[in-house]
Amino acid sequence: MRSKECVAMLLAGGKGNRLGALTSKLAKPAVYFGGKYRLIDFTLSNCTNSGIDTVGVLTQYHPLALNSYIGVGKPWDLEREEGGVTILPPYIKQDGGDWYKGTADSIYQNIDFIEQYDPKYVLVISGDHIYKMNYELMLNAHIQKNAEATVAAISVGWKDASRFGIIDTNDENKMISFFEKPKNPRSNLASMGIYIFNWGILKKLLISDAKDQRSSHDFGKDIIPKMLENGNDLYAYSFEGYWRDVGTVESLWETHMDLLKKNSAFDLNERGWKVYSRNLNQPSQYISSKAIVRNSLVNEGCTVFGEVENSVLSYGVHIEEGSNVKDSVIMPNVKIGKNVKINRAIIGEGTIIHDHNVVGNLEDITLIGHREIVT
Amino acid sequence: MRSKECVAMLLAGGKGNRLGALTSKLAKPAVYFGGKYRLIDFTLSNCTNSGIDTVGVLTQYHPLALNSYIGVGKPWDLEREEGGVTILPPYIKQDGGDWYKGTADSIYQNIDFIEQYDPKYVLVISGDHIYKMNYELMLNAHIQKNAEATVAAISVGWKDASRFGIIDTNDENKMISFFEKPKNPRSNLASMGIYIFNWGILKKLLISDAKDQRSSHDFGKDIIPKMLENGNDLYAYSFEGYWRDVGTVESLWETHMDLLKKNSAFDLNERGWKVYSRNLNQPSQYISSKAIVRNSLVNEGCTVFGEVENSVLSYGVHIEEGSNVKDSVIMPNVKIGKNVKINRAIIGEGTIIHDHNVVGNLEDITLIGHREIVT
Amino acid sequence: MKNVMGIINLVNETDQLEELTYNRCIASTPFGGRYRLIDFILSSLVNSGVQKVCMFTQEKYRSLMDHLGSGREWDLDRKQNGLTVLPPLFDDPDESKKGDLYYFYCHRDYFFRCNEEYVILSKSHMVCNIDFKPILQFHKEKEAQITVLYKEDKEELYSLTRQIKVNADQKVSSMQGYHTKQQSDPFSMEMLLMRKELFLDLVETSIAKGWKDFITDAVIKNLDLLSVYGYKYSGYLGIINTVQSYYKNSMDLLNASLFNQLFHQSHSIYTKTKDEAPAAYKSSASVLNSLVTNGCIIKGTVENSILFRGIEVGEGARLKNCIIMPNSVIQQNVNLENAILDKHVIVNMDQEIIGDPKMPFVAEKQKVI
Amino acid sequence: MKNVMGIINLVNETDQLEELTYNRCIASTPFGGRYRLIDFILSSLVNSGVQKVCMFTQEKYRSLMDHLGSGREWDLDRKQNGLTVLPPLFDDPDESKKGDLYYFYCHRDYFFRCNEEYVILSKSHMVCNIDFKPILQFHKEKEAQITVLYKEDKEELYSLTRQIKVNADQKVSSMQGYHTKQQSDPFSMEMLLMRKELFLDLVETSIAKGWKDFITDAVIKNLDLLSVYGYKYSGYLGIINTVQSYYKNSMDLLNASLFNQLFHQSHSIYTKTKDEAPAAYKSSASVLNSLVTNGCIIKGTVENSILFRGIEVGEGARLKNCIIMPNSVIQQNVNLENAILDKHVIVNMDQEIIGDPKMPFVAEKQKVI
Repeated sequence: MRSKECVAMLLAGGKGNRLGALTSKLAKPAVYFGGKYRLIDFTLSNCTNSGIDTVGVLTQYHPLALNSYIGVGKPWDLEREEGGVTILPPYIKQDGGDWYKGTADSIYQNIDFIEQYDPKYVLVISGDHIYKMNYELMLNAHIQKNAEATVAAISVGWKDASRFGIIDTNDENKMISFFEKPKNPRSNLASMGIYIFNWGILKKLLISDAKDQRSSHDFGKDIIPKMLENGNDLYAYSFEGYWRDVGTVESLWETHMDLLKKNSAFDLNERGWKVYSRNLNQPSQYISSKAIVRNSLVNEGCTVFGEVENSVLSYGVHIEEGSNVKDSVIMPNVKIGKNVKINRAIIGEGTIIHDHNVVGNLEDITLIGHREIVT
Repeated sequence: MRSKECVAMLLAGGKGNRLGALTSKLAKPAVYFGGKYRLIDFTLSNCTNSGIDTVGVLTQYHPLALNSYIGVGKPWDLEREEGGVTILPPYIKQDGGDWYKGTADSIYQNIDFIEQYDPKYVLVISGDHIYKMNYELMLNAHIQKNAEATVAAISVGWKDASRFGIIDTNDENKMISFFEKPKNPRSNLASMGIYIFNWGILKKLLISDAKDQRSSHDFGKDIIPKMLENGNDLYAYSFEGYWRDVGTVESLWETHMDLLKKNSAFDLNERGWKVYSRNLNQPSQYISSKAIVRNSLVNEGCTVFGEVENSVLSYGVHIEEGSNVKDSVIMPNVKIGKNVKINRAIIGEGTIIHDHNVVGNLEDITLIGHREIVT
Repeated sequence: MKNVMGIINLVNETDQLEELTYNRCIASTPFGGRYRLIDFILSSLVNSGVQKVCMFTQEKYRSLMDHLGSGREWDLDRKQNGLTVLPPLFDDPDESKKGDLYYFYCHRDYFFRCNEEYVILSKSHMVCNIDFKPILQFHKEKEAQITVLYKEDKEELYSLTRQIKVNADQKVSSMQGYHTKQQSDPFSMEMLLMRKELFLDLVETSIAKGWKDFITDAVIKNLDLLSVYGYKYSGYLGIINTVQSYYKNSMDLLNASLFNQLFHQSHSIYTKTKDEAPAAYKSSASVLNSLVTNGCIIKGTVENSILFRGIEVGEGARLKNCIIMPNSVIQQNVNLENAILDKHVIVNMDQEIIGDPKMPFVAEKQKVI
Repeated sequence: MKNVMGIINLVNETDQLEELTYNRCIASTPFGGRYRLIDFILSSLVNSGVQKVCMFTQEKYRSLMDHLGSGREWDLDRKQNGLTVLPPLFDDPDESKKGDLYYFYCHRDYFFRCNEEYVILSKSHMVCNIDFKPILQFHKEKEAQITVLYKEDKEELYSLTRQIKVNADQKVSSMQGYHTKQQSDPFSMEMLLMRKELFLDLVETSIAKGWKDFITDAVIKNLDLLSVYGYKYSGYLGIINTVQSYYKNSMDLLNASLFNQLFHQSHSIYTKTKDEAPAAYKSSASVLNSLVTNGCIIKGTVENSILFRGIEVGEGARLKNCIIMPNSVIQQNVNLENAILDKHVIVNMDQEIIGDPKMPFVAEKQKVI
């Protein structure tokens, strides 16, 4: 086995409780996004586009769809003879089994996996963020600063700052303090949950953290604060592009609406930065002579007889005559009957909405789960 | 998703305690066999050669090597657009996670996986047996008998019968009784742990078994006896080829020695029944002008300067001058120094044996684990 | 269908597709928004349960090879069975004049190594989504030696077909040469089911007689000696071997019911997939009665048209009755009617091209207008 | 090495391999028990970190395509980068007489689309396991325009090579045509590193001058104008372009230290793998100083020989100084010395063939003796 400079560990085990019905039997990174993708596509494509070819994916919550989806990583060009994608579920050892107790614990339990590649650096990323980031540039900054850990950070609005891990740095981007969800944030520089560690140091920390009964075994809550305490050299890496954590129904909807904005900050058609996903065999979309489709993203396999405005349609969506879909996100294989009105809603995979229904209102985002039938 | 007539569920979660050091950090189905293979290759190749293209592999004990090895099943021609191989680890659901508590429980927890394919039949097999069997013929017998379950069975010596699940049948192969490891066996027809069930019936049984607090959730101990009790139509399917359960160090060694017998009952070179495995990039084996190799199987990547007799060498084994390896099984990348004598031994992967050592005796089979150094 | 193998014969396919096939064979001609013609027969075979397919190629097959790759998309990338391409074995181009029989004959070793009992012989220019299982059933019931698929169609086809006469007992009494179809006579779909043994026998004896073409010679000249039955196919069928038939059959897909017959059956048509974003309809877009594929960015007006993947339609541009192949660019205020643009064509701003509705304007690959 | 792409040029390779290349190109000639010649340069490039390789093919490349498949075994089956085969773009065989420069020229569009800064140009007949990283380093340090790899070898090579003269400051002062090497002069490995821009420049200007061959014309005729440096390679090298050199270099592999130099480095040589059981040495087998590959079943005596995969050696058979390619069968009591058998050859019982040690007996593919 050739050694790898940097191995990525992708955290994909989260339950995603705040996505409600969308994640009742589905891992959050497998949630559909943007008419064609699943959330994890963005992070995996970042790896590919950054030249990172060894990715461990840590799963434990309802992983069936996610595991089948990822396979050996072919769609993301991550099917490699050495390295590539490896799914890492919790497992039983000689002395019994443990579920992953936290983000840090999941890496701790897979030290053997990482050691196979004898890497200098480990990149820790999450499978539920929407962004395009060249991790190679971050790694270069990490190396140049001679850092022991580097945390990617983005400026957020001051009013939102207390929802994030907030980083305070000196002029050279060196971290002075880090507070998880502070009531009175000292800065508006938020951690994006993307870390590069020197593997030698991280390994030691993980082993000692695993023994620490009081630890919650979390990178943000435990590992980073311990490193600051120990006087390790931590740096922030400022990121200035589009980045969203789609952890709630509202943010999932808003991020979709961002895609539809004129001159959207997030371009799915960017040449040189493809977002890869598993392709399905669906025919071209059929837009009938009575349909109106405006300011929308529509995937293959859709048949549209009604009106679609400012919305995103995943594959296999069927919309009959007289219906109107506005400001909404429609997931795969949803069937919408005649004279249905849908407004500001997210409709889960395979749901059927019969004729004359009205879904959604102007106040909130309405969520209908997977495989429901609205009669 | 097209429906599949028959889905195979391959049990690969066992600890294999009786293989000692070989399985201290390795799932039993991943143990090396026959100089080139891992145990699971034989069962996976059986699936391919029987035309079964959908296989769920149930893992939970130290699965890293096994999962990486299986990948998406390319080496076994099981990388398919629909179906193919899927690794099924235990996982966390909305209400928490459960490890697999028994063979039946592992299938129960993956009912969703099976339901995707809407199969008529489910084939249950194990990943640690050495045999060649056309499951299609067994399925044909199952269908022809109009059975609800069929159990593959083989005649064993009467003295061994009490180590197996013993089946008593009538003239038409219908099962009358089944006793797990009986003290006084009624017949010498042993269950091979290979089952075909009608999925509809099995599903109901699994659901009720899961609720049964007293059940050990095992096919042999619980499901088959319950079916007999319920009056279901169970049939035995007689198998007459070579079959070995390599559960102990002794049986692992003996099965290797069987391969070396003149007119061996188990032919690895059989045209029309290839045993597939993941191939490694190793050069041809180099046999020096001082070497003697007789009645042995040798894999690519070996370099032999000493004597090898009646032994099996896996890839990358190096044997120096003056050494003698007899009646032994040498696993990958073992390095054997000069003037070493090895007799009736199994040497684990990556172990190094320095000059002048003597390993093994005429009484027992000597086992040296993986990555040891014998100085 | 495990004992049936598919043979796709691309040798001497009747080709009047003109500009569209200057640099490719019929089999690799783009069709229906995201497919190539080969996808239809290949998917039909796979969906019917055929696990082994061989393909006889003749010329201009480089883009076809690119498209097929390892056969993975059709689930034919296998160690056992799968897709095998059998190119001409001879170097002398004169030998190719000997016809498809000679191609088959040169590769007879390949067939000897196959265990399948039956073969389905077909060409690539039939657009359809067929289940062959009932045809095998029919073949066995009739105890036929050869079963030929045929179709009756009242509409004008604009394509070249082979007329066929089928008796009341479904026996084939005559088959003709290729002609432009005018009447509502039944015509052959050029798909034949027979035992592999008979196929090889016919190849060998026909070669010995100096014959060239499997259907024209080996089948038609032996029609009296063989029991040849006709199986009437009633699903969607497009026959593509002239520019006019290409255009008409493409436009037919804009009829939702025909579109559904072809694509929204229980079995999909497989093709090579690309990584393209969902189609983006901008606020100025107006799209009516059209097929649109991923990677398109539409700002203009599109009517009765088929857009392959990655097409840009600029603001103020108008497309009507057009077929635009992958990665072409229609700039602002272009007006295009009754046109077929091959791949990578660029139509500069303000251009206007109006083709004839019967004989559309065709732009070759990579043309800049 | 992300900014370096590999170009493997199979056009007009000097080929005196006779029977061994009647139906294949040099690049796909089996070598070393389980490889084909192409594997060595391809693995060297990949192991050096090159992620994009293109290959110019000329003729007899069908078996090469089978071998390479999607490039998966070399980890070159990629969406981004990976392996691209660039076949001749012209149909007129006369145009191929224009030389490799014309092949490069026809595909210049391909290079324009590549972002890499450097190219490594090579052929396929060099057996080696090279790390190109230090060569790029050398190229930059010398501020060379072109770096040519060369080697000095005291032994007789039996192959055709191009002599090269390198000054004390490592500048190349002359390069000759192909000759059988007799003396210990340094010779070119026909591997060149340069900026892609310079490569394309040389192609374009040389075509304009009516030149044909990249090295003979574009490099050698410009030797005064360009700063060409020589990098001396000291690892294992086999040059295979005559039957004699094929035989000698094969036999050299039976020297354990040369074998280890080529194969047991930190980097593997990749090849297409097959599903064969481990080699079976039966109780009557006697094997000395030989390379043996999986799938072999040995009952006889094998000495100083190379057995590719799937060879059967019957009881009482004796092989000495032989090279036996895949799936050949040596029946009982055959006596074979100094012979090369191509794939699928069968030698019937009791036959005896003794070739000349300098000019071995060669049996063509599928021959029955």
